Amino acid sequence: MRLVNRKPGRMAALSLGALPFVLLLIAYLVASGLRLAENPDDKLMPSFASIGAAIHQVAFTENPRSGEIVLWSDTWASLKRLGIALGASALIGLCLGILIGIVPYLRAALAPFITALSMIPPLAILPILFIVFGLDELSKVMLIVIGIAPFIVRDIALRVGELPAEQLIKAQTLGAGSWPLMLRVVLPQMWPRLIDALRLSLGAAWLFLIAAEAIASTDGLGYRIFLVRRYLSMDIILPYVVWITLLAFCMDYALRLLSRRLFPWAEAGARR
Amino acid sequence: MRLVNRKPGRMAALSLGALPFVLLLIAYLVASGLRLAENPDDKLMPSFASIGAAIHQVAFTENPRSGEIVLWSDTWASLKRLGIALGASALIGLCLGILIGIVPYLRAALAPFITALSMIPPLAILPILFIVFGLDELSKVMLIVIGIAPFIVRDIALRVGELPAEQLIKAQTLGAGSWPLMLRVVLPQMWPRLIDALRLSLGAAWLFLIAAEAIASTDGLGYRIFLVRRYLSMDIILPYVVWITLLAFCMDYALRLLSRRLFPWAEAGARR
Amino acid sequence: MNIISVRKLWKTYGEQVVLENLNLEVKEHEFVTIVGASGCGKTTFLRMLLGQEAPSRGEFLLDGRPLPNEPGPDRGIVFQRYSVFPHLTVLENVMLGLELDGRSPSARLLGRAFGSRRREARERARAMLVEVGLDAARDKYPSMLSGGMQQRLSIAQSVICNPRILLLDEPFGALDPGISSDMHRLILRLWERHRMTIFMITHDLREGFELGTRLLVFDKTRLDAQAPDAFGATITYDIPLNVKGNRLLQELDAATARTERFREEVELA
Amino acid sequence: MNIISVRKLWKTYGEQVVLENLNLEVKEHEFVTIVGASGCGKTTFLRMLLGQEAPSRGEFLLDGRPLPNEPGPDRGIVFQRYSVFPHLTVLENVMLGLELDGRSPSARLLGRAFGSRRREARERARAMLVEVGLDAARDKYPSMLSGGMQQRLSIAQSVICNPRILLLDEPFGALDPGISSDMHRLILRLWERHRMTIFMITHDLREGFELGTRLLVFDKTRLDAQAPDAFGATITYDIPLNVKGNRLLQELDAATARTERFREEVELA
Amino acid sequence: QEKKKFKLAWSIYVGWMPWDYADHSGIVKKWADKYGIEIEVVQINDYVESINQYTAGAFDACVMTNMDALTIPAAGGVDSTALIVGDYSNGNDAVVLKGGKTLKDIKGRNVNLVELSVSHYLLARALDSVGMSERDVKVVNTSDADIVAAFTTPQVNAVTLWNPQLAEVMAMPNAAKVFDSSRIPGEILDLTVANSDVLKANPAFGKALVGAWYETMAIMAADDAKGRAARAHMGEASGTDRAGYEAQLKATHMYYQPAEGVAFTRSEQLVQTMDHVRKFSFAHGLLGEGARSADAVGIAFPGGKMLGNARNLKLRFDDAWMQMAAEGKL
Ligand SMILES: Nc1ncnc2c1ncn2[C@@H]1O[C@H](COP(=O)(O)OP(=O)(O)OP(=O)(O)O)[C@@H](O)[C@H]1O
Ligand SMILES: Nc1ncnc2c1ncn2[C@@H]1O[C@H](COP(=O)(O)OP(=O)(O)OP(=O)(O)O)[C@@H](O)[C@H]1O
Ligand SMILES: [Mg+2]
Ligand SMILES: [Mg+2]
Repeated sequence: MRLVNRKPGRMAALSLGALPFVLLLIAYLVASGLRLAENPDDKLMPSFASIGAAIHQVAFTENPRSGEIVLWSDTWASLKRLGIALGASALIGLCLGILIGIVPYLRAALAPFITALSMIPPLAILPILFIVFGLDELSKVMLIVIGIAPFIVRDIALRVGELPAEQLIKAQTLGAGSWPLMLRVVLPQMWPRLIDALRLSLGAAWLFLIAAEAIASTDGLGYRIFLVRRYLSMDIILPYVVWITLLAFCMDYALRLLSRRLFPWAEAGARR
Repeated sequence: MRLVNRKPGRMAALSLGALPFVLLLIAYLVASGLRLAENPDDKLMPSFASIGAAIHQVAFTENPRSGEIVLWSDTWASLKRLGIALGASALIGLCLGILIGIVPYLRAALAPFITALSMIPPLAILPILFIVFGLDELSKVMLIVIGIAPFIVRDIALRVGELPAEQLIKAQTLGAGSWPLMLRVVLPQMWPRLIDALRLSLGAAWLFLIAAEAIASTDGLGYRIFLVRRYLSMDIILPYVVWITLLAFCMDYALRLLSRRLFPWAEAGARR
Repeated sequence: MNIISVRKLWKTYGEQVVLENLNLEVKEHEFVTIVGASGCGKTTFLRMLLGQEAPSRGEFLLDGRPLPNEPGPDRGIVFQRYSVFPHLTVLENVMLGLELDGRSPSARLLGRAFGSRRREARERARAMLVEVGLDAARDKYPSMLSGGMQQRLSIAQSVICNPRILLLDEPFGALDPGISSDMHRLILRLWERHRMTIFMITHDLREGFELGTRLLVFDKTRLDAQAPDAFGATITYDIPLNVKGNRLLQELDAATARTERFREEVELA
Repeated sequence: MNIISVRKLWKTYGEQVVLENLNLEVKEHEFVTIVGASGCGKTTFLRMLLGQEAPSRGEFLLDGRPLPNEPGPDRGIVFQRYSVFPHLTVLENVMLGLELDGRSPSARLLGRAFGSRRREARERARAMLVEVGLDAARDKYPSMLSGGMQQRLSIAQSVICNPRILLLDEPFGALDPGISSDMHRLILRLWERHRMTIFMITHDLREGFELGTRLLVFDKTRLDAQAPDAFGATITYDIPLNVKGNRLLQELDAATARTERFREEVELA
Repeated sequence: QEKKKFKLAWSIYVGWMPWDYADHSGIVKKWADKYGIEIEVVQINDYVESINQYTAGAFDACVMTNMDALTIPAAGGVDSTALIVGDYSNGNDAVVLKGGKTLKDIKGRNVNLVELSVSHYLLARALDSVGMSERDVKVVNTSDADIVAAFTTPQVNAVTLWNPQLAEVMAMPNAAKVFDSSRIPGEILDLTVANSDVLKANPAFGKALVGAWYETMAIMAADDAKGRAARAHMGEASGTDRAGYEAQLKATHMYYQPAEGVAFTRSEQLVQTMDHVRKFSFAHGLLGEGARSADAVGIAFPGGKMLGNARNLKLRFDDAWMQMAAEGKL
């Protein structure tokens, strides 16, 4: 049987999927072991024991000062920011993307600007962004939005452009004006695309969140990483990174499930 | 005529496209004027005169120390890094993306790992990256690759998954094994998708470039921006950001033209 | 007045001349069937009628005025490659045209109907689905339908709007004879009732002769073996047909009876 | 031995029974034509033969062994919705099968032919394009072709590989009678020369009777108006046909002559 | 113009942690209430960004070093007053070599440091002290967050950096400190700087800040339970613990008493230091593209002493506020 037709079973798929993670873990253990053998105080690749101790500290011990468990309060603060930013970006991306994708005049007016916007490295113009948006929660959310919304807009606009012309013509012969056309024909078909775009931009969203929190914040996962980074406390940074990755991974998975559940027609057409 | 059918002429499109930029410029001029009226030495939003002077300084005057013109040597250093990184990411993205998209066993083994990889904020694990890739050119290129390659891989894999099943089946009935199938049917159809993916990740690529050059570097556009940020020289940062945006915009445009020229079949099918 | 007037129409794609010097006058309530060799430009002609393509040269008039260069609800279409909306179920696909009906504010604002209008649209769509034999599949998505079912869905979707001009591009090509003659009856009934003008491309000569009031043959009059694209097709025959609606319905019934007889014969064999 | 054996085959999609209790034995070099109502499961049957779908129950044997559950070069297909490769020109689309021919190392490694093999593939593809009337369009991309041209391209692409079993799903539905009978001749010639086994779905009863050596009718034997999906279709008639290759070719020529006569008559009118 | 609400920005560094304690323990609020104003104390993690924001007008006061006060707000036209001289670096900044014994070994090496920061200044002073100049080394800009990790790579064998990164680097094998800020005492100052115009219109703001600061100093300096708790708080907020924080304090010469600050501000040494700093800054283009000489920006000291252009006085060392605290007039 050809490789492209051979499909692993459920269990095989799970264990195959776990394999690279296990390999990575082993690689880490070996490298860390070697480094620690040379210098027992090495902080760059701490042993699992010291990572475990650090995890115990941040994830299960109340901070005596605030009475909070650091990891959870950080997670909560970060997720709130991320959630708002993702929601806003999705909304902007969907609306502008559809408009740019389907209204030629808007495309002419906005596509070059959005393209340019998406190319501006937001971290280079931080001082101006902070002056415009202030230094509180809004600015953190805005940094993420500025970071990922242009991407989503452009992705959705591309996808709208890929809709077959026949569909749009057919809808017009059925009496659809521009607005109902967008609402009933384009928008519903863009939902699964939006979820794809969100999934693809999750990594960037976390990146911007962390950058924002590293610059001006007093809590959040990114803040904590920034705080302990100057001590090279990899025993805290590594579990935080793994935790962030895990959270993002779960969000990605949840979005995929959501897409499958809500838009069965989209799955039916394609192969995957 | 419906809005979706009304198409601006060439001139109208150009001037519409320029409009938001002009508006932005005006907004800047007004804000800058207001600030300068209050503090003539304000550095946050310098006047066009002082920006012009700074441009003259960096773009047309030889640096007395090194004998180089700063802007050009920075640009050259950055573009080299970016070019190598984009090339490598495209290659990785194309190969892995196709493999993951079409070989179920590889998908099971690698898709979760790549997803996880794409979620790791690379800036948080810099110390480990330093150990693996060192601190010289390689590490800067690798940071960009780590930043954008997982995105391209995932995007291409999604796109491969959208190929109609009939095509793959037809190719198999024509005698294609897995490998020729990828080579003759999947790969050629992914080229325009790859260009789209590259275009979408240009912004992120520049972002990572700038971040990489901020870490340990002696030249490059990102280096200069971070350096002069130390004394809030927006008169240099702003032209640099505009320059970066312009470069990225041109790369985007060139890629789009390239795609149109090389893959006429892709344009013919879709509407845009 | 003539509903459609075509004068000295040319259509070229790059070097290739597809249609050359086409002239045609069509009156309201005609049923024009079009036949011609594959690739000779029939679909292109329909696409121009729809406003999807612009003529390269010549005039294309609707009611004496230049054809609007965009599709509109006055001209319905069934495409050759059945195109339905993948994200709507069969029922929703058929209801779409009724919901989009431009007169109500909710249609203009949301592209949807509510309350009694929605119920009514639902009823009409269900009735139409029964007619095209898709009622059982009403909750399926198009990707789960067979080729012929998609084709019927596309027909139902277009005809339920009762456009003034109906364009059909090989609408019954993917249907078996039984269902095909059901469809003939449906189309003829709607044609009579709403006094539509119909253009139908077909490869089934018999169908062309039986259904239409007028048959157009598209063909090239000149050929250059060296440069096959140098000359385009035009209307080489324009044949008025005399069989009219009701009479034809009877004939169709007779044809169906013949099919039934065949069936019985086979059963005896 | 029988090339295809189907025993107690069932196919269901969720609740819906599409095919029930199908039994069939087909010998090598048979030309099986399949007719049946739209949506009754003909394409589904072909898809199972292809290995694209797995039977829900029952056996599907090829040469007495279970059918491989993946498509292979022994079974060629022309899909109902013509599927050609959008990124290849017409000529490249037809050459593809020859270039992929698994015996040469360059085909295995690169999926391409070089030098004389390439020239030969080119020649054969051009010859095939002439036969299906697409030589003039050989450098076009599929999106620039008319529906019938895409259909012919799809046929050319599949038959040039001379598969042992050829599956045709309404291959001539989008073609005008003239080109259609050219295609009939082409298929019959290949069928004779390469002793293929052919399964062809058609809605044109005449075509089914004239081309095949055996005609299968798919139909539901039981019906429940309350639950239209509860029962599936099966083979209700299996009719051996006696007209054979050469004789049929003559008949087809006669039919073409009739069409020509019609043309002349019309011209006189 | 007069106003009631003020904002102070601070970033995490040993000499500025008292602001966090002052904020959390309510000392700031107490002093603000006393003068009938409101002071918002905002932590900004990115040090440069905090100064940039202050310079751009988002804050009324900010913590920074003497060099950054000159090169960012002052050079940016924001007339700034150094209210509080909190401490000077007394070993908190250092040049560290890998595999080298003396500063001379640095010749020809790449030195990783935060370019144009006090580290850069320290390196210049260090090279000066052994008759070398910046031409003898190659400076590689490296962000402070990454410098420890950078030192772990084989490519990096010379760094200039500050605490707590310094301590982390020193803990690594074969790291040798070859020069530190205790060799140039009183040159790297940690200040609390406020906008002069705001201060002039609202003296209450300055008074409240200085009052809160020295109350905190008193608590912090004490070796009692409260003092320990305060230091523990500061350590924790800076990502370490009390021990770690106290280790950093050891290399910091704190002016716990306002009088010490006053004395230092009035000293001739400050003038000399600022002269060094402005020359260094000018040589590196930090005074702006328009600056024609080190005199471009004027710096004022107590007692009418002055450096540079008197018509462009933008940085003022003012002992009056600390003096009030010393005299208990707040
Ligand atoms: N993926 C699917 N999911 C659910 N039902 C399906 C799916 N594919 C096909 N069906 C159903 O199976 C039945 C048979 O479909 P099939 O395509 O085999 O019909 P057919 O005989 O080829 O019809 P036609 O002549 O119209 O092409 C149809 O009722 C269809 O709705
Ligand atoms: N976008 C295009 N670019 C170039 N040529 C095109 C394009 N669309 C159509 N053509 C050419 O125009 C000619 C007429 O096409 P058309 O689709 O009108 O044929 P048709 O009469 O409908 O044929 P069929 O009966 O096969 O559907 C064909 O030769 C085709 O190659
Ligand atoms: Mg056509
Ligand atoms: Mg079918």
